[in-house]
This record gives sequence, C-alpha cells and structure tokens, in this order.
Amino acid sequence: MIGTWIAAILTLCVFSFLYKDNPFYRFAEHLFVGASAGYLLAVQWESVLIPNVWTPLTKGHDLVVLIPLALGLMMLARIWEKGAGIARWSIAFYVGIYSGVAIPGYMQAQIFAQLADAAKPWPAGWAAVSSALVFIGFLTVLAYFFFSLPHRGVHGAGARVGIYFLMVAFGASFGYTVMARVSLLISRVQFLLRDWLHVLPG
Amino acid sequence: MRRGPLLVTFLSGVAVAALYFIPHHKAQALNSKLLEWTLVVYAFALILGSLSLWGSHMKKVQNRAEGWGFSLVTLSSLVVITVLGIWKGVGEGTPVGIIYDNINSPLASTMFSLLAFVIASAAFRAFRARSVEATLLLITAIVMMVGRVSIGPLISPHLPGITEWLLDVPNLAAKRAIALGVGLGAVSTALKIILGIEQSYLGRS
Amino acid sequence: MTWVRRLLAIDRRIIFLLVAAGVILPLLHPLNLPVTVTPRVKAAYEAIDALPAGSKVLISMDFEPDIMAELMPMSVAVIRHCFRKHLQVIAMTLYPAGTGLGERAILQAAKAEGAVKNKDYTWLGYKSGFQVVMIGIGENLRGIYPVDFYGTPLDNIPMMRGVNSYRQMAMVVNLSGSSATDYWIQFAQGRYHAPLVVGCTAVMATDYYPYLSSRQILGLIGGMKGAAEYEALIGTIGDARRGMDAQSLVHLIVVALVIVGNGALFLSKRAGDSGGAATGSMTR
Amino acid sequence: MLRSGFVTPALDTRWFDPARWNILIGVILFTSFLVINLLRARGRKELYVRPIAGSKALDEAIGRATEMGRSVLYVPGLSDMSEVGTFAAITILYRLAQRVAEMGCDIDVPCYDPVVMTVLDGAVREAYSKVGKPDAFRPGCVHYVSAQQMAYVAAVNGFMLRERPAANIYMGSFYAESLLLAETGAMTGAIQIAGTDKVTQLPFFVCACDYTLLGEELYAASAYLGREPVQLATIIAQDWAKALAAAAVVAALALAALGHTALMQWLGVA
Repeated sequence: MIGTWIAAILTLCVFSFLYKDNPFYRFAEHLFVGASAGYLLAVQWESVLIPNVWTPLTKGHDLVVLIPLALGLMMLARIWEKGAGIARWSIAFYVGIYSGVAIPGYMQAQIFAQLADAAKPWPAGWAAVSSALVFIGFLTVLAYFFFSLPHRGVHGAGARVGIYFLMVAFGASFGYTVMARVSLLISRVQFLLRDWLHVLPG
Repeated sequence: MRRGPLLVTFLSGVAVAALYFIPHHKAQALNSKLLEWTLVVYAFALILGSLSLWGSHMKKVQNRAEGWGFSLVTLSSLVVITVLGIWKGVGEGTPVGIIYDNINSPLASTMFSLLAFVIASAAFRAFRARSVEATLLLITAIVMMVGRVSIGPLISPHLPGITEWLLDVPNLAAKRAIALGVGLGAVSTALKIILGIEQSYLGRS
Repeated sequence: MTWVRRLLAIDRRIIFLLVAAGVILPLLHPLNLPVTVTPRVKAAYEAIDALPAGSKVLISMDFEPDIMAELMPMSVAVIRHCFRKHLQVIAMTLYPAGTGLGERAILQAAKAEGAVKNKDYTWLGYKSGFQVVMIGIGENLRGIYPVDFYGTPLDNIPMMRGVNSYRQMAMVVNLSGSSATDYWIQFAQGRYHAPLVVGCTAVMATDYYPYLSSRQILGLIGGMKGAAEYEALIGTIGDARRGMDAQSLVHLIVVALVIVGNGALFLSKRAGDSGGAATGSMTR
Repeated sequence: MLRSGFVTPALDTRWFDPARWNILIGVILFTSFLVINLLRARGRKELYVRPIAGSKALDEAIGRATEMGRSVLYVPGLSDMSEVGTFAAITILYRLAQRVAEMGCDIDVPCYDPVVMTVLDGAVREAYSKVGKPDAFRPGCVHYVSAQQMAYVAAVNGFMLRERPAANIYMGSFYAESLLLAETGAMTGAIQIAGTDKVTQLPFFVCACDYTLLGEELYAASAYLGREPVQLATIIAQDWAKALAAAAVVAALALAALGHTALMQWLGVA
C-alpha cells in the first residue's frame, strides 16, 4: 500500500521532467543513483563475493580462490594514485579473458553462421527474387563498410545501393523501437491507473 | 613496467581462445573457472566505482556546492541500501528487495517510458525527409509503425505482409553485413589486444 | 504562412499531452481491435507446441523490472503454453532483479494452469555471469545450480532426475531484454546445439532476423505486440492484449506527427522562410 | 532413493573438436591478414583509409568548447570491457583528451562500468602527461555514476541541463538511452557528435546529433584519428576478410548451383 504510493509519487517526479528540470526530478534522480549503486554493490556481495570467494575459502578451504581474490584486491589499489600500476595487472587479466572469449565466439556466431546462411542455395520461384535481393543487399552493404578503397566506380555504386539497404533496415529498427517505448509507457500508465488510482479493473 | 600485464593479457587470452576448441571436460572446467574469476574482479571494480561516486558527492557536500542537499540524498541512499543489502540480503521479500520494487523499479521503468514522449516530440521536429536516404528511413519506419499493430490490417490487409518482407529481406541483408563487419571488428580488436598491439586499456597508445 | 511557422514552433509539451491522451483514453475505453498473428511468433508457438509431452524446456527470463512491460506478459504466456502441453519447465534468470519477476511469472502461470512445483516446474533463481552460467549448464548444471531457488538439492526434485545439461533438454527459451540473447545464441545454441526460441523487446527484434534465417533461433517473439500475439494463440487475455489499443493509437499519433512536421516544413520552405530555424536546435 | 535415477552423462575426453576446424582456420587466416598488413604498414608509410566525416568534427567541437569556456562531456557508452565499442571509446577518448589538454578546456567522463572507469581514468591521465600537462589533469573528471542504465541516464541528463557542456560526445555501445541523452543534449544547444556500433540506435543519433559515425565507422575512427600505420593496417586486414567472405559466399553459391556443395557445408557451423 505505502509501497504503491511511493512508487506512484516517484513515477510522477520523473514525469515532471517532461515539463522542465525541477527539484522533484532532481530528488528522484539523486535517490535513483544512490539506490542503484547500493543495490548493485549488495548484489555483488551476495551473488559473487560470498559464493565465489568467502564460502569456498572458509568452508571448502579452496586456496585457488586466493587468485581471484588477489586480482580483485589489486584492482582496489587504484584508490591511490600510486596503485595504478598494481591495478593494471587485474585489468590485463580481465581484458585478456574477454578477448579470448570473443575471438572464437564472434568468429562462429557472427561470421561463419552468417556466411553459411548467406551461401544457402536459393529456393525456386518467386522466393528466389527475395533471396537475390538479400544477396545483393549483403554485398552492397559490405561494400559501404569497405574502408580501404575510395567510394568510386563500381564500388562506389555498390556502396550507394548499400546505404539504401541500410536505411531501410534502420527504418525497421526505428519502427520497432517506437513500439517498445510506447509499450513501456502503457505499462506505466496501467500501473498508475490500476494499482494506484484503481480506475482500471484488475 | 607494462610488460608484465601485457604477458598476463596474452596468456589469459590465448588460453581461453584455445579452450574453445578443446571439448575435454577438464579443459572446460578450467574455462569455467577462469570466467568465474573475472566476476570477482568485476565485483571489486564495483567497490572502486562506488567509492568514486561517494567521493564526488562527498566533495559537493563538503564544498557546499550548488545542490549539495541532493548529493546528501545520493550518499544516504547509497549507504542505507548497501548496509541493508549486505546485512539482510537482496532477494524477494528482504528490505532491499522491497525497496527495489518500490523505488528502483518504478524509477527505471518511468525513465524508460519518457522515451515514448521524447520520440513523439522528435518525430515532429527532427525526423525530416531531408534526403533520399532519410526519406527511405522514414517511409520504412511509418510502414512498420502502422503495419505491425492491430490497426495495420484494418488500413490494408497487405500491410503485415509488407512489414514481414521488409524485415526478412532488406533488413536481413543489412543486418547480416553489419553482423559480419562487427564480428570482424570484434575479432580484430581482440587479436590486437592479445598480441599487445592495442594497449590503450593499459593507458598507452 | 504564419500559422505554419507557429505550428513548427509548437511547444513540445503540447505533443507530450497528446501522447499521454493517446495512452490513457484507450485504456479507459478499450476498442478491442483484433490482434493479427505474425509468422515469427507463430513459428515460436509451433516449435514449443511440437514438443512431446514430458520434454524438459529451459526458460531463462533475463530481464529486470524496467522492461517487464514487454517481457512479463510474454513469459506468462509461454510458460502457460508449456504447462498446457505437459512440458516440464526449468526456469532461471541471469539478472538479480529478475528473481522476483521470474518467480511471479511462473507462479502466475502455474496457478492458471494448475501446474505443480517440482513435478511440472523447477524454479532455479538467479546466478551471475552470462557466459559462466551458459557454459556451466552445458557441462554440468549442478555445478552452477546445486540447489533450486528454495534450497532443495536438484537430485531431490523428481523432474530434475537425469537432467544435467542441455542434452537432456528439448528446448531453450530465452526471454530477454539485453545482450544475454547474443550469448544464448553463441553458447547454448552455437556451442551446445540446443534448439533455441527467443522472446525479446521490440527494439531488439529486428537484430535477430539473420539468426532466424540461419535457423540459429527457431522463433522470435518481439515486444508487447509479440506477447499479445502469443496470448491470442493460446487464447488468453493478458496485459499485452489489453495494451494493444493504446499501442495502435500512439503509433498513429507518431506517424501523424512525422507527416505534419514534414508537411509544415515543406510549406514554410515554399513560402520562402527558413521554417527550420524556429524549431530549435533539433533541426540542424 | 531419488538419487539412484541420476545418470552422469559421459565425460568428454577429446582434445580437439573436429566440428570446429572451420572456425580455427578462420581465426588463423584472419590473424595472418592482420600480421601481413602490419608488416606492410611498417614497410610503407602511406596506407589509404577513406576519411570519416564525424572524426574531423571532434576537433571543431573541442575548439568551440574552449572558445566558450565550457566543458566537453564524453559519454563512453554503456557497456563493459567485453564489447569492441568500449575499446573504440577508450582509444578515441585517449586522442581526444590530448587535444583537450592542449587546448586547455575541461572534460567530464561519467562512466557506467567500473572497470571501464578505471581504464579511462588511466587513459586520460596518460593523455595529459603525453602532451606535457600532467598537472592540468583534474582528478575525478573520470567518475563512476551507476551500472544501472536508467540511473545513469537520469544523472547524465541532469548534468547536461545544469552544467551545460558546450560539446557532448557519445562514443561506444549505446542502447535505449541514446535518444534520451541526445535529445536532452540537443535541448541545451550543445554541439553533439555520436558514434555507435549498435545499429538499432543509429537512427536516433542521426536525428539528434550533428555528426554520427555509423556502425563500424566507430572502430575505423578510433584507428583513423591516430593515423598510425598499425591501426590503419587492422582496418585493411578487416577489409581483406570482408572481401574473402564475400568471395566465399559467391563461390559457394556458384558451386552449389553446379552441384558441388562441399564449400557450403564447410562454412556451416556444427
């Protein structure tokens, strides 16, 4: 009950930004920043530091855990100017791991899987026209994103066509994005009208 | 000075990339372990970040800078929720869970829904058919907006089919080329990092 | 042509009011416009519908409250469909704040369809780290989730017997509003070949068409509209279908604004004044 | 009792997954493209990369901020170190911060990801040192805001309205926040330059910003800004890979039409 009122008031505080920047919005903004930072910190404590460091160390006497713990503490050294050099080791490890994951991951899901599909034989009949268009679109958009040649001649013409394909794709994303945002607004209004003001049936 | 960290990046990167090709269960267990460690590093980085947030708002309060009272709101909510969360947990039904449902969650979804208004106002003032490209974008967007919702088939029974075709053909073609380009960009960045060519993340070009 | 100039310089707050009215009025006075089902949602429905009774389906609800408007109705509809087909649902989330939502979705669906905990569904709850969890499930589910959300060891849950990786699951359904979907494609599908159905926000939907074409994902439910279609397919009325009238109306308003804005600019240009200048910094 | 039903699936003991040959070959090929071009770059000074409009505008924006005596706001995207866009954001900021330090104006970098914050802080400090002005660096100009998307947006929007930076630069991976940030920025009249590899967000940036780098142009810009042969070489290596990919698709289609499906199958991921 009180929760619904608080939520409703905060909702209105944020909506007031549409009129102009004002102390209500500013209050909501600052509350939000603090609350979310605190929440994320507590979540990391509960879902990472306790199960992945504390429990294995104290219950399982798993000394391997000291490695990530050391890396984490080295990261914290960044608090001091002089600690930058120490924190670099943790960053190096972190970045290395994610780079290593990225190489085969992207190679497979975004390169080979897409090439394999692009190389599928075309169906017969009218559907072949669509397949041909997908094929042309694929090549011309690639041409647009080809940086080491100036956009001239055949390549230039291809890139021109490519940009049209890009624009249609952007338009489609755009339309869908409008749809998503409107849905979120509908849900907020449903909350205000139903859960708070009770003018809509449950 | 930076040779050590570069070696760490190289070794960890090569190891994880190689593990992708090795289905042996021990290799996969090692893979999971390495990924788990990054979570711990992140958790500590978040502590560091929160200290940075604390510092910047604390400075405002100490200097009595314009709007310092608002900074107090940030500072106190940060402390209260961190302490409550560590003490009582963050799940459903805990104090922090309840705070999350009634403060964070409505604030986040309302911020998000502001977009619907902003889009409408931008639609009127900024989405201009200034060139062939922009016109193409706008026409596609309009067809999508009308064709994908209930009102579409009432205007023309062909509209949903047209939107599906737009998604399946030109959209697919462009998105595929983009996926390929982004994929290559990602692989090349990752390679540059592992090979030590890209060092900006260590604060050096 | 002063009226054109005045129109172009209209206060943005008037537009905001227009949008607000477009949302509120149809919610108060529904028009009940019909919902047409699009092929990709149908494909998702059929992929799940074709599974034999008793198959295990992993449903990961990777979203937080901010976008629950789109994904919550979808989750309820998909889970209800699974229960109707007597599929056993293993549900989880990759977002800490998704814990409450996921549980709410599954309880709501279970109540509506009379499904029973540990027999028809298991709620595993939250674990952090996208890649870690997805690879973990591929290798050893119990390593990631030794117990379910309520602390029951998986070995003591009847429906979880013999289930320890994607290999024992007939399908993975990812309902997400983030890049988690990319990782499900890369890992669950790419690395472990689990059949994958995706439900996502409308914004993300167009990005996944290449993966539909390549059959990396079998069906795609996009946004609140997708959820409304799914509700229509299983014959229920939820929040998604209730919101669809407002959705249509606001879309029409946005389209009208684009057309009027461009029309007015065109007219003012023809009249010889630089109509764009009056509209503020946005028209650069 | 219930335990008896559990069957441990056979543990995998293979040391190589033969289904992944194609990926391995792809990685090796691409690595060699990169190495070849790096060697070429070392041998010759001039490698051609087409100019990217938005990257020139960055200098102009810093110039304007300096003239007006106001700051530059740099938003490095809302993603972590696993995203390429973030690396582009780091490299671009490193170059930009050097210009900012030279011109003597102020920069503010609010961060979403704490690890990215640490990295950016190092990069900006280094940039100030590099142009010989380490003392001009203002500690705290790179700061963490929130790893919750909308909290971040709320704070940055508030900052734009109250501090009125003269230039807003958005580089990196952006999601739903793009239009909220860019519209608010436009309201303040700041000059705005954006670049993102998240194509869904591009229409919004295109509409609300003065210059926008489209998709991959973001990566190219980070290389182009430095005009270092090593960076340019990677763009060319990527172009080679694109050409090879296009050729492979054409060849696979042609061969399949003639009845040879081997190439098509080889491309398939198992």
